[in-house]
Amino acid sequence: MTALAITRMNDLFAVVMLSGIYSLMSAGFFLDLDAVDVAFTEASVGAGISTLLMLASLKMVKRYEGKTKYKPMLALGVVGATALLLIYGTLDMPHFGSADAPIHQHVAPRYINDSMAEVGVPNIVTSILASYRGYDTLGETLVIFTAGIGVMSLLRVSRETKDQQQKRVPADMQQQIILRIVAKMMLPLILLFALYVQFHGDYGPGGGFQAGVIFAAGIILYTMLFGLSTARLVFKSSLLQKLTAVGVLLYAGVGVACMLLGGNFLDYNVLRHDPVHGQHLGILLVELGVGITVATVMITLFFKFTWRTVKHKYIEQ
Amino acid sequence: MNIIGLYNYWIVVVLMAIGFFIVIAHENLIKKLIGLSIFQTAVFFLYISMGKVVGGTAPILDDKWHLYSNPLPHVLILTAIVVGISTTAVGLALVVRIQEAYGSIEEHEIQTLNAQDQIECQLEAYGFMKNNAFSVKSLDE
Amino acid sequence: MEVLFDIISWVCLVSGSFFCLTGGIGLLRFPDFFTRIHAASLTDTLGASLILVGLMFQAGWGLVFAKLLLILMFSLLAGTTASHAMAKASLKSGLKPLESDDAEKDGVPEGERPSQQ
Amino acid sequence: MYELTALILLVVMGLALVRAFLGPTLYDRILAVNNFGTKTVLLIAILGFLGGRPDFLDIAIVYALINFISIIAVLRFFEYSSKRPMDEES
Repeated sequence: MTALAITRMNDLFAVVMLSGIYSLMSAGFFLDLDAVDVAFTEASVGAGISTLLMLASLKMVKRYEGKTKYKPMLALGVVGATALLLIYGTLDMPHFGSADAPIHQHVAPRYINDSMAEVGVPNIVTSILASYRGYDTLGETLVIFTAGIGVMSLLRVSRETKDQQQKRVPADMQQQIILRIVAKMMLPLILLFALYVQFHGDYGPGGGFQAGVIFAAGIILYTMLFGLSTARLVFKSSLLQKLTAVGVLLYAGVGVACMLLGGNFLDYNVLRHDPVHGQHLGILLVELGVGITVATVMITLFFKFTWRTVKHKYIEQ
Repeated sequence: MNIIGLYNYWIVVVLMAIGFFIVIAHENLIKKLIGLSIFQTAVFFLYISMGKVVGGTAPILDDKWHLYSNPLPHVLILTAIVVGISTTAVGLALVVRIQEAYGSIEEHEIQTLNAQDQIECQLEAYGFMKNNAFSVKSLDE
Repeated sequence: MEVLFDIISWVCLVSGSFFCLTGGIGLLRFPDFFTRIHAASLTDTLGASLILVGLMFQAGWGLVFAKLLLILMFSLLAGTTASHAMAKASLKSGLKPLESDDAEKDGVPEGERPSQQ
Repeated sequence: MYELTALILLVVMGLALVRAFLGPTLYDRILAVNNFGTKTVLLIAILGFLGGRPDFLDIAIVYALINFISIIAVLRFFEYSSKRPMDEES
């Protein structure tokens, strides 16, 4: 696991492949440490989307890394010193896996023992994510939203290339007939599975973040095989932008609705007469909002990067 | 025993050191981003491994189990991963723009180009000619 | 019945892991890409499905069984398709299969065999 | 029994990893990554049974899916830039 990270040397492409493996491994590690939800997210995000984005941007830059100008010894020294200090710092830390570490004393018992009665959702991670720490998650969703806007404005493509792009028949994977057919067969399964993850997140691992990423991965698969212009017929950029905003608004709107009904912001108890039912409804809506935002932002990111690539190719020719 | 029980932190430290090293020692911007994400993963490991309880199971309630790992770090890291990918995406977008503007993503080349640009602008602002010896001298500074 | 299922699943698991192991060794030891993809993808398909079937026997009917079935379908579809695509892409990019010195030069079908699997 | 299978899978993952490091051509690396991913799927499934909670097979499904998608992405990447030589030494 650790040895892997060292050997990422010259060829950037190999580096990206290795970082894909690295991500898969770390997800396995998370699973081993009982963090199923985290493993889920890392698998879909780290191994999938980030590798895709890295590849898409690698298309546009040089593949090989240049010679490093400076001697790495100084850097090595600094890093070594930092590592030694950190290891010295860990000597006071609680042992791995010990149940009486300070982290397990404060709020975690409340979450573990009472969340079933208060929220009524078996998956504690979901209940903390959407209910106890709903503010945090709202903030995270906003961060993702902002990142989407940032990439949109950074990688803007002018109108003229767009028209030319629509005329161009995407001939990239035209030869791979088997691949196309199999992908077509798998696409509905993937989308169905994403919905399952979305709405089953209360009971098993999963939730809005993961479902959004899986949904986006399905769409990206389609885009890669059938061309960007085909996929854009379904997901127009105006639709994507609106949906991104709708997700965040849904999340915040649930909070405002709670306030209007007499509770605090994001206090789902008041949504229904029975507090537990209210919590259920609130978590479902909030996760839906997160899912919509994440899925649309991921699709937008991929579209923007691919579009940029197409533009580069067009200019080159 | 006292020392062995801390091995998870050491793994984290080693990973962190590798990521840190890549960030400061490599000049390629994409490599730097990957180093950054390794660093990020090290932090994730730190949190998750602190949440682990020996003999515990995943924090999804079930009648058969009574000891669960701490769910709080899982929540924090779950959102952190997704935010991490968004920041990486913004970083990559910046890299692409830099490539378009400078034709390179190596740090020192960009800096050289920047310095040249700046000096030329300054010289022009002060009314110097570009082709005399003075500008070459100030480039060396 | 229970014991019978256990025995069947053990046999499946052990033989599946044996196939995986041979595939891994082949992946490491074979001389060029096409022999490697041959070793890896054939054993991959068989080993993975055997292991999954073995787990299915352990799981019994239920949601877990359905999920295992889904994974099995997925790996059968995706794994074979991916190796086919890989072999095709590498052939198109000009990677020639290793040809033996004494035999007649028919390396291409050798390289494409995993894709037809 | 699960332990044995998991152990063997770990060994195979190690072998694939070595191939991914060595890999004279890029396609070897892609193949190794693909193989690694498949083995990870199996390992996740077995770990679920080993830990006594086989409800978490969703993760294995996601792995299989993501593996497929990333392999296709890589292949597509090379259909774009196939003018360049495929051998890595440079």
